[in-house]
Amino acid sequence: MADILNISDLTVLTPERTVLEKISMTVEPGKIVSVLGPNGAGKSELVLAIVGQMGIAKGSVCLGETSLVGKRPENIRAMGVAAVPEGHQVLTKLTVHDNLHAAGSMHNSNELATAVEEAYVIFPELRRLEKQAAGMLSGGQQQMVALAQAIVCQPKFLLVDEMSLGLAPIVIERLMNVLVMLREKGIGILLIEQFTHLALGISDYSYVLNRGRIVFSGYPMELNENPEILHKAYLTV
Amino acid sequence: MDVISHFRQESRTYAALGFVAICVIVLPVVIDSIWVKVLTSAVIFTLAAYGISLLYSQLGLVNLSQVALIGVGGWIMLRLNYAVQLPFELNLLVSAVITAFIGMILALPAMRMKGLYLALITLMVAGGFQIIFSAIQFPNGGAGFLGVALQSPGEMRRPLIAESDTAYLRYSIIVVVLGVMLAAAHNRGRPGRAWAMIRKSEANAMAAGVNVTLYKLWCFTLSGFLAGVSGGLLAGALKILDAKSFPAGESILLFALSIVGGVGHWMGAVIAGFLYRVVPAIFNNIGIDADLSLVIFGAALLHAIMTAPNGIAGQLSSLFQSLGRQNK
Amino acid sequence: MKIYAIFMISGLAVGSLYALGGIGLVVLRRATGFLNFAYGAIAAASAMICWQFIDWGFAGPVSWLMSILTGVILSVFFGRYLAPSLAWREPVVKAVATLGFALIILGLVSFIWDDAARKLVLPTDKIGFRLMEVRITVTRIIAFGSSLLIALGTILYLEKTRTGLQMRALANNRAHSALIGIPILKVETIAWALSGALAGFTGMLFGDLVRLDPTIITFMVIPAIAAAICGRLESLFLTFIGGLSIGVAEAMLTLVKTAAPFRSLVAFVVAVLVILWMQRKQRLVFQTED
Amino acid sequence: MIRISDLSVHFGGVVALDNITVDIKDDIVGVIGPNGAGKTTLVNVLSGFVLPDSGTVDVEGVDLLSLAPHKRARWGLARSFQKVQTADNLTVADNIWVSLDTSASPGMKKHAALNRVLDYVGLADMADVPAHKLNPCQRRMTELARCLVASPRIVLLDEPGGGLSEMEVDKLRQVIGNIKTIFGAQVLLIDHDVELIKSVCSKTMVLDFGELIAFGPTETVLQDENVKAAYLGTEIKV
Amino acid sequence: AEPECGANTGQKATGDPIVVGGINGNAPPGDFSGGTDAAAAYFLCVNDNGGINGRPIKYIVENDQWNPELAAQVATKLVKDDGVVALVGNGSVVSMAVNAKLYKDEDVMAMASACAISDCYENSNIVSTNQGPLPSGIGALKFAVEELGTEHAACIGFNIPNNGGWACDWAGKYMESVGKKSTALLMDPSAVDLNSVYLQALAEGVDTIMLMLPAGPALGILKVAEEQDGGDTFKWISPTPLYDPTVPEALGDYWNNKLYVNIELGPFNSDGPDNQNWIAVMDKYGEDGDRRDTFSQSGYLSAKFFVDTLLKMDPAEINRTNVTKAIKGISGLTSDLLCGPYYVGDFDRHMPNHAGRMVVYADNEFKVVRDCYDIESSYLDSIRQQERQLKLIQ
Ligand SMILES: Nc1ncnc2c1ncn2[C@@H]1O[C@H](COP(=O)(O)OP(=O)(O)OP(=O)(O)O)[C@@H](O)[C@H]1O
Ligand SMILES: Nc1ncnc2c1ncn2[C@@H]1O[C@H](COP(=O)(O)OP(=O)(O)OP(=O)(O)O)[C@@H](O)[C@H]1O
Ligand SMILES: [Mg+2]
Ligand SMILES: [Mg+2]
Repeated sequence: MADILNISDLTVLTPERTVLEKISMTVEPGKIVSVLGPNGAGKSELVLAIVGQMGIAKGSVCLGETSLVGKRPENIRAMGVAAVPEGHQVLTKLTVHDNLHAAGSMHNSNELATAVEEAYVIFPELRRLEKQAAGMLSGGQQQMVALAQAIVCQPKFLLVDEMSLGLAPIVIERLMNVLVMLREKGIGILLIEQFTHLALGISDYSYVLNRGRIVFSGYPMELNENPEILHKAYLTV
Repeated sequence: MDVISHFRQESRTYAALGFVAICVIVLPVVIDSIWVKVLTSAVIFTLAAYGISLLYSQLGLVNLSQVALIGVGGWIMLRLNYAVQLPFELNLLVSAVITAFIGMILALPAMRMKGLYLALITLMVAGGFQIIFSAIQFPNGGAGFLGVALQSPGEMRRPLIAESDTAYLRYSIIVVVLGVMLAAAHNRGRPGRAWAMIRKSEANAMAAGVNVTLYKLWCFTLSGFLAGVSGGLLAGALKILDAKSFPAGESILLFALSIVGGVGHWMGAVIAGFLYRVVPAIFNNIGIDADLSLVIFGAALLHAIMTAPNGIAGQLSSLFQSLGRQNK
Repeated sequence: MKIYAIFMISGLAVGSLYALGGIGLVVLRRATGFLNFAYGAIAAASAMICWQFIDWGFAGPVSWLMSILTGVILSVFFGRYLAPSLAWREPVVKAVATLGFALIILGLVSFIWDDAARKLVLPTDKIGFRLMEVRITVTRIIAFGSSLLIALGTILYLEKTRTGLQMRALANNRAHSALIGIPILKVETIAWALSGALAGFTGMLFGDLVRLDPTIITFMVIPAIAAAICGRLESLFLTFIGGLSIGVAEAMLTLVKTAAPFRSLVAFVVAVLVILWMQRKQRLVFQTED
Repeated sequence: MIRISDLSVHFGGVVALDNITVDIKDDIVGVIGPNGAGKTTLVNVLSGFVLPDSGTVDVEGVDLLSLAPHKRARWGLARSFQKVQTADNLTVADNIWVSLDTSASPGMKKHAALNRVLDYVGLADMADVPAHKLNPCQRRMTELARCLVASPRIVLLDEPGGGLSEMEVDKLRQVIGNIKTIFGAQVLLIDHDVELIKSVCSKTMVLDFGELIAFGPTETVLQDENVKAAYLGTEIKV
Repeated sequence: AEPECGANTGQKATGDPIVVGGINGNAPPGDFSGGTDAAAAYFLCVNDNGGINGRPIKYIVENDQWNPELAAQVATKLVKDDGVVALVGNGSVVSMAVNAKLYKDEDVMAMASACAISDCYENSNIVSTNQGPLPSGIGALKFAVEELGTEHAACIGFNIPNNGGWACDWAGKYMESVGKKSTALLMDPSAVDLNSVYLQALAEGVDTIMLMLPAGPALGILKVAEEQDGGDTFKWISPTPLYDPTVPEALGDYWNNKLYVNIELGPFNSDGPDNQNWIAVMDKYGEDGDRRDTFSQSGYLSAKFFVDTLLKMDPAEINRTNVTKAIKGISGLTSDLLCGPYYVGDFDRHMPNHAGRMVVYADNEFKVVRDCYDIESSYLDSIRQQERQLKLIQ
């Protein structure tokens, strides 16, 4: 029985405002959980908070029994919780090759080699750009590198923010398949997606966030059946 | 970053006016003559600091050669003083314009640079001037183009209306205020907008039709002009300038203090000037060992940079804000 | 002929020191994004410590160790306790912050060691040989050789090892490096220690070969930066070359009577030229980096 | 009418644009293609940020490539960027004013133009809000407004829909759809949201590895097998 | 021995204090605080011995840190805010240039002790007890020409117009007057690389090197020379600054009988009454850390002459105007620390001390190789004029 990623009563504050309020959700291994919601809902903050890049005011984030609150990002990563942040973030001055290797600090060199190889299998076009500086890549290519970096560290849980942002449909489709494949491997996935139908298409469970609060949680078909839940959430921004 | 936005417009103007009034009318009469001298320097460096702050807050460009440019302004001022019998104001203007021009020339290579590289170019320039100054020295009434005499110096004239130290302090304050207003006027209008756009992204600015090179040069030139004015005023204040007074290190220090003071707001520059000249004088006055005061100074600098991202001016203004909120 | 050789050798010595300084700066900058203005001050402190221990009659090696240790301690202290709170600021603000640290060190050093007449003598000064009637001390050989070796060593370290890769990643984007699991504190501490050790070593040689004067050693950071610029703050090899050529050119210019007073300009002129050459085909900045 | 002929761009080994030749007459033309196909590069060439290795671009008899980027903007070529770029410390109005400062035609009533465009993108009540307070969608709209305010001749939009929720994309659709009628500008629209392209673009060009693999009426292009293979994939439900 | 100060009554002075000021320059590249330190010690001693007919001296010392701006500020403070009756023991490289005019305008005298620049010797209201680089340098050259057979000397000095520039310029004129050659090598005070300064001299092909520098940089060059084994390649001479208790340790045996220094005041170990009293005063009233260098002797002497002058005045009448008058009245004072008489007089320039001694470094100490001798330089013409006027010479 593998660990569960458990978030309860999570509250995140910025000097100006409350970004997240009393968020509770669980991500089980081998499941895809989608988080929907309008811009500024707090989805990205949720991810950043979980992986320790944003201060947590109240609440807890636990991987099985162990709490992640207050742990350093690299440790959380090493424990198997990997995030792909919003907006094509890569190490711009480093080559694609170095980007992937840099992402594997937790591995010894053999593990690293295999892990990087896996990533290349999933994104063959990156192999072609191995020697390119990541900063010179196109928006979408950078997004692939970002995902590849997460895959390199062979996580137990994968948090993907705005996965399809700037990607060609064909790539999106493949990435969806990648996620499904990872799910098969027993990886728990938290997926943030603006193309709601895509997200609902593959997720096992969904949360809808608005203004930092959970306004809905339930099975995707519920949302498919009565879309007005979503519409309400999106309209009341 | 920009402290301005914190302040409500009119309250700011009142604050400014009151501040200036106090400085011009009250201060010079109530303080000892040593503090008159100290304040004069502080006021003068305030203008130069405002030049730094302008470049940094508007364009995110770093100028680590401002003190060197002050030296240039001072050099030209002294040179003119001994060479021609023109009124102080005219010499001051000429020095400022030439310095601005030099500032522009120096900026030319840096046009496509950003951040640290630009900073370092300017630092190298500052280092260069340090060498040049100590090689050619400052004019002291001697013969020849360099005008350096191997004996006691001649007489540096002050404005007829400001012969005495107190009068000269008042005079400097007024000139500095004018200088700051000139720069502030830029921020409000078209250049201000263009600069902000360039700062965010040069490509974006170009896409919006902004002539990036022109506006960057413009900002450098303006900042250089302010440095030139400070240099001229400084020459008038001290009457003798010394090559050792304008090393590269000082340029870095003045920039650091501008950050500590808070960029983008006249108050930040005032604080910078105060920290740069008044604080050390206070230390010296209460008899703290020169070396130790350096330690204190460095520690304070470090602390301020670490704890006050918007500088002291930023902290003050947010303080005012919260007070304002309580009133309502 | 002889005279040129002498100038050459003297220039090489000073040049090696600039190079060493530049390398220390570049290593730190590449790993932490800090351009350390306090580098010279740290070197100064180390040099004085070295003198102090020799003066107390400790054995040479002890004193040298102490001076390098001083460099490491000071550098790591800043890196571990002060730098983190600056990590998210623009590189330039980081840089000027180190100036504060420089002032603190310089103040303390010149307070502890008032400027009485001193000189730092290493045993290697006494040993030497003659080349074209010019006496070359072992210290000079050490200065030159070590800067060469250190340059090469560090290059290999950064290019080939994983710590090296992590350092480059860190320098590129700290936040993202943290996110992808690079142990920031560990890597940065290593970098600070490394550059601190270099600072200590440089300071010791500088105090011996050039001048044992805290203020002067403190501000040698500026020509060292010039050397670093020759390497675009990236390439250690070019930094090494830059440092040497600056040193030699500076010394050679002494022979040109009219240029002699201006010879120290060389460092800055070279640096500016290099930057100009660098940017000649640089692309537009699409979004504010830093 | 934009006439592009033999346009090629290389970046080291990478061929970003490969002998593109195309005439663009329609009001709103879509540009799609897989990641790294060269779409942004095309926009960069048109707006002057990338110098092509060869080829010419001719708009109404003007040789576009001969003008400096900011001159092109003044001439009437506006563009937005894949990463939204508003000046954070300026208000919405001031962000838009920059275009008026530089590119307003002599007789133009600037304040009127400003208000018109603010209404058009639905930011009328946010004119004095500093940009750093805006959410991604409002930033997009500000950027669009900046592009449109000086009534340009050509507008190039690089993935304006990126990161917007479906509701927001609907709004965007309105805005882009009416540009020609209100501001009289010809639009070149890059996006990966095929829905958006479908609904606003009469014609669409498809790039792949820098090659123009298809150009024509949007529907037909989207049915094209090469395009499906290269870009759309086996039709995920969009 | 017990120090002897002022009236030497052994009574503490209690009357209302006489305010006296002093400015030193203590920061890199040099520490010029010896003069004020000694003066301070002497004044303390005076206050313990009846003061100025019962009135103690309140001595306020400021440090200009080699910074002209600061120099102007502290001088203004002393002269305008603190209202000192005179300045005593001043030692600085920048202060005098900046403040000469202030002293004149405010009619206050500065009895300086550690001067190094022209302004210190070319103004009506400044008189210094030490010689400064010009006479001391020429003194060293004179010895070198007469005893060491110097034909061509390099004058290595700071490129500060009224310091190195001035002194090396007149040194050159002297060499010319005795038909020898000289070359001025002026270096940037913050110059990093002393090697090339030494190498410059080498390139010039001189036979003698005069180090017209503070001790620190001078030692730097000597170290370079030692490394290149240049101790015998050149004859090495220097004005006073290298005559400093801390120098021998730094020099080492290599320099035995190779380095000749001109000294402006007495040898530190002389048993002349003033030298012994200086030591006694410093031992009893000096603070540890006070330097016991030439400047210190000079400061002691300035303070002593100042006090002796005030003692002759009516304590009630002691104010700036009278004190200035009294100081300008000084003439023909003597001391075993000086080779000639000390005088001020009402002139537009002052240089009472221009005759010195020569010492050589050997075995960790300096030995006198030539006792008191004066120099010949057209610079002194107006000074000799003064001395004739005051009947100090025929
Ligand atoms: N550091 C911060 N300080 C203050 N406010 C912030 C900060 N970071 C984010 N916010 C605000 O918090 C809200 C949530 O931001 P977030 O990026 O999570 O939105 P989102 O749900 O991810 O939507 P999208 O990512 O699609 O824009 C937004 O309004 C954002 O402006
Ligand atoms: N400045 C540059 N230097 C080097 N290569 C570049 C540069 N800009 C783009 N490229 C390369 O050119 C190709 C086309 O890039 P471009 O940004 O035009 O793709 P795109 O069609 O916009 O892709 P996306 O839809 O992901 O934005 C890519 O392979 C990219 O790596
Ligand atoms: Mg988000
Ligand atoms: Mg693109």
